[in-house]
Amino acid sequence: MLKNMLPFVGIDGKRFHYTWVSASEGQKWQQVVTGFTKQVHDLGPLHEKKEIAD
Amino acid sequence: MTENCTCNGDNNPYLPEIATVTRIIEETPNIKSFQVVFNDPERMKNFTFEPGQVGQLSLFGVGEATFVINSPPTRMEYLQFSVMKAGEVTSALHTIYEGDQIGVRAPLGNYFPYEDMKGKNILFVGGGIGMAPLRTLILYMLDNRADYKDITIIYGARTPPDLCYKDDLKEWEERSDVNLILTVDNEFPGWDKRVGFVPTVLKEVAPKWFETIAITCGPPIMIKFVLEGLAGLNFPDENIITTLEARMKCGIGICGRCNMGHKYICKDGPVFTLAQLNELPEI
Amino acid sequence: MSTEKLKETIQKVFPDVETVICWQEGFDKLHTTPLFMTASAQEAKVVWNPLCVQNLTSYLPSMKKKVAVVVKGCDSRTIVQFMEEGLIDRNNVVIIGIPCRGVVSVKKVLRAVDFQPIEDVKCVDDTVIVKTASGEKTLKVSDVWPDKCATCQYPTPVIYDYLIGDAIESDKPAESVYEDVREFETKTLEERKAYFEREFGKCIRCYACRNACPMCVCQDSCIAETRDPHWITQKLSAQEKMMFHMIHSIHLAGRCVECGECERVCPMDIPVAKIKKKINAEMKYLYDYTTGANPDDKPPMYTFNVDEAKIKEHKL
Amino acid sequence: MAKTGFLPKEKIKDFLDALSKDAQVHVPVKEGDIVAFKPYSADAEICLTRPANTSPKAVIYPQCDKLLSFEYTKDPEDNKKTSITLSDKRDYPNAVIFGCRPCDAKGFTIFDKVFVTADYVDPYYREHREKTTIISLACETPFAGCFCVAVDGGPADKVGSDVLMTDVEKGYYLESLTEKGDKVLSLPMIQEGASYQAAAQKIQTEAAAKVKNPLPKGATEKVNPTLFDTDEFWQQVAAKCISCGACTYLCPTCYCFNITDEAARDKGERIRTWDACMFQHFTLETSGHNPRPVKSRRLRQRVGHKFAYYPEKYDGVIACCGCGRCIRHCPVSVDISEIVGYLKDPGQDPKTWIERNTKAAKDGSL
Repeated sequence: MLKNMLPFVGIDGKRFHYTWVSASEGQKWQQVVTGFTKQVHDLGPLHEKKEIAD
Repeated sequence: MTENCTCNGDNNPYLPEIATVTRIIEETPNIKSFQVVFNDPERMKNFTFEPGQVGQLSLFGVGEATFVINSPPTRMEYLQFSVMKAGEVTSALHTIYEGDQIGVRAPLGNYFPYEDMKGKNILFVGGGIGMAPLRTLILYMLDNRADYKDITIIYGARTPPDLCYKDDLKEWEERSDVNLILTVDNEFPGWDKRVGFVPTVLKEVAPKWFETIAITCGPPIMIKFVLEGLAGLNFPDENIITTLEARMKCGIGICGRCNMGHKYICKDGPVFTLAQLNELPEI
Repeated sequence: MSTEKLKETIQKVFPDVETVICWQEGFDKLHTTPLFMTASAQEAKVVWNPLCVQNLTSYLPSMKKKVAVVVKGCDSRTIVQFMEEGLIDRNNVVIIGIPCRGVVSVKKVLRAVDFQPIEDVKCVDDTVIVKTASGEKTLKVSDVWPDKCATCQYPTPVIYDYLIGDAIESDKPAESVYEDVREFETKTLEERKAYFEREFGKCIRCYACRNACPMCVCQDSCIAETRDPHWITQKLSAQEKMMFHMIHSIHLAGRCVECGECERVCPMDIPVAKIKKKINAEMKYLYDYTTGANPDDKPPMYTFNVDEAKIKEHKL
Repeated sequence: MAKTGFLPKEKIKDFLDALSKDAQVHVPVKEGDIVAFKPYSADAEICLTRPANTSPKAVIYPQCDKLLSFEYTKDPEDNKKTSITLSDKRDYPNAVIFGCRPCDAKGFTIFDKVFVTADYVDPYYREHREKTTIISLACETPFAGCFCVAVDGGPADKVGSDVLMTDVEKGYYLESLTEKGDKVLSLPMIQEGASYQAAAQKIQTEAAAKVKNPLPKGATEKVNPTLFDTDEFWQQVAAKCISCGACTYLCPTCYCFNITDEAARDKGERIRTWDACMFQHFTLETSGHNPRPVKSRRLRQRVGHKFAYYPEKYDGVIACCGCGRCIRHCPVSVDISEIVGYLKDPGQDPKTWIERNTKAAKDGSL
């Protein structure tokens, strides 16, 4: 439901990732996290930088 | 204004004064007293306040909360605030160390009418953390002991470890000119003094109402029965004084939370006589 | 005509309940306002016409005694949803249902008369005659009704103890309900993002949409205001406002009965219901579930079973 | 004699451009069906034909205002010691409110008593207030819910405005009421106004006659204390209220606020934001006790503050300017003028309220 709703309000679907990693799959866990972080970095900030003074 | 505050010059009632916590006393498992000193020695020197006035302590990033200044104006080496762990700000306050810095906005609100208490007997009835506002006035009176006739203090808490200001209590017990009556709600190993709720102890002690001012602070349920008890001992309403509590934010009588009718607890209070309270509409 | 029938029914119901929640004329001819009728003497004030826009069922969860409530079709779905979620005790509520051919949107009527002060409004079967300083104007209800009426599937209440007049069928195609959602999805990502940021940027956070929503029963401990650390700050940036509306929408997943109150009450006229309609469209697609349709349904978010009966899950 | 002037309608754009040179001008802008005060820009569609949905309160008393910013800095040697630097540095631009209504302008005079001429002066509000010029437009006809005449106001009330404009067909007749007003009237495009004075006067008096006073005949000055303290009364009138903040946030005379710290790691701000006495958390105490737990007590505070407490504290001044926004935009059309009508009706006696709904009221179901 969330996967379809986020694009509706203008948030790119690639910013949301939902997967199943069991406790034993340490390697996959590391892969998923680094992969997703890189993916989000490429997309850049969603809003202008949320500094405090805004 | 202290050097680490770039201010617009005009005095700003919302701007706290930075102070350093010099000492933290563990009064009870959930109550700590904080002794603070303003960073600006100038400000500390000419800071004046009256017993019963309150201050707002700021933990920047968490928020602000109101506490009575419970060290007397006659002992100005530090300002002391007792804080019971309850909500966001108080819990955060309980995690800071000596030497940390907090913001203080003081003095705020009105104070005990100690002028027209002179020459009268004084009856203090306190419960748990309610002892904080009373302690200010007691110490002030002890520093001007001659002005007042006999002083009776009835102070109770759930269990002996819950009694605040243990060293003060010891001192007051030894003094001949103070009649201290301590009580705890029910039996406790090693406790040899009275047992019973404060309102019941008040009835047993049955102080005379003549020429006596009664000051009571404590949990609402206790105050309810204490007021009934005092009425039973036919204390006139104008001789019964209490301090009120409410949710407070601005502390200067604008933000609309703590008003009872057109009176604001943070500015026109927190000290009220029962006579005044009877005139005001419910909050 | 039907107002008289409604008054008769209220008389019949009265001895059995303390209060009857219905409508009365509001502060001007265009507005009605809820009436908590406690004595049959107030019966004269009762009205029923296309101006009766409020969803009166939103008061039910906080009512402690037995009450009667007058409901239109869309309002009655709220009662069914309450029953599904156990928010009301069914035998503590007497439901007086009224078949409804559509109500008016006050905003659209005002727009039609260019926002001039209203002098008089008369409702004549399915038209509304609005009198302002520059004369009278006859508006067809179907030209000024809120969007929910344009695709209304439930003109007759889905549940009632008494029905005023006879039931009427919906003449609107079922798939038209989520047409505006599909049409909005044809826009590009940036367009949609700009749209929501502009519209929700006007929000003044008065929480009228949350407090008017019948399904929002946890207003006093709403996550938007009572969590430590704060979920959303008090600052007024578009992100904080958007975050609140997302919290509100997601908490209505599989619960929103599309009564349109959130959009009707917004003082800044923000299309607040758009996100909720999208979620409802998803609920329909994923779980084939329509909110407030049948009391024995279980809302999808209420139940968790490993393999959902109605989801076409790809077998791993 | 107050300075007067005339502004032809086609000159409004350059009038606003001239004002925008050294101030931020806020005008009622129409977006969709909503008219709200927004900073003036050439393409903004200005709408003066009806009162704005929101009041111009946010220009002088912003919904979210930074009180101070703070920063923790770690002491390089001993990392347990941190020092705090505070700053309440602020520099507000000059501002002009153009096209608000006399009731909006009057609202600010009610704020002044609380924020400026009070024991504690609020420097933030005062700086905004001093730097703002208010140009209000007299009303020609009342709108739904308007009852300014019932609270010592009127469609052409001059209180609180620096310049009062009256629409006289081809342009606006301007009356300057303060020095700030004189400064505005000294702008080049303002022409001689004396000849329009009569026409403007006629329009103003006609408008005043049109506004209906909803209070009953012989309404008492003060609210009826016994009725005010009857819980059943408030339960009855607050039954339909949904306790949201729409009425308070749109109200030109509501000023209650909240102070919160918003911080990220070691930097943050203490901000003041609007708050509403109608919200349940407004008086919720940490112990869980809430002196105003139910909406009837909260509505009593809202009406009481405006029509009893504030007048008692500021010798009779009513903290309501009768703009009608809280009536027009209330989701369930709670009508404050109707409630005050009951409270100030000499004939009203509390017993009828108690009998009429004793049954329903007793169990607190309202």
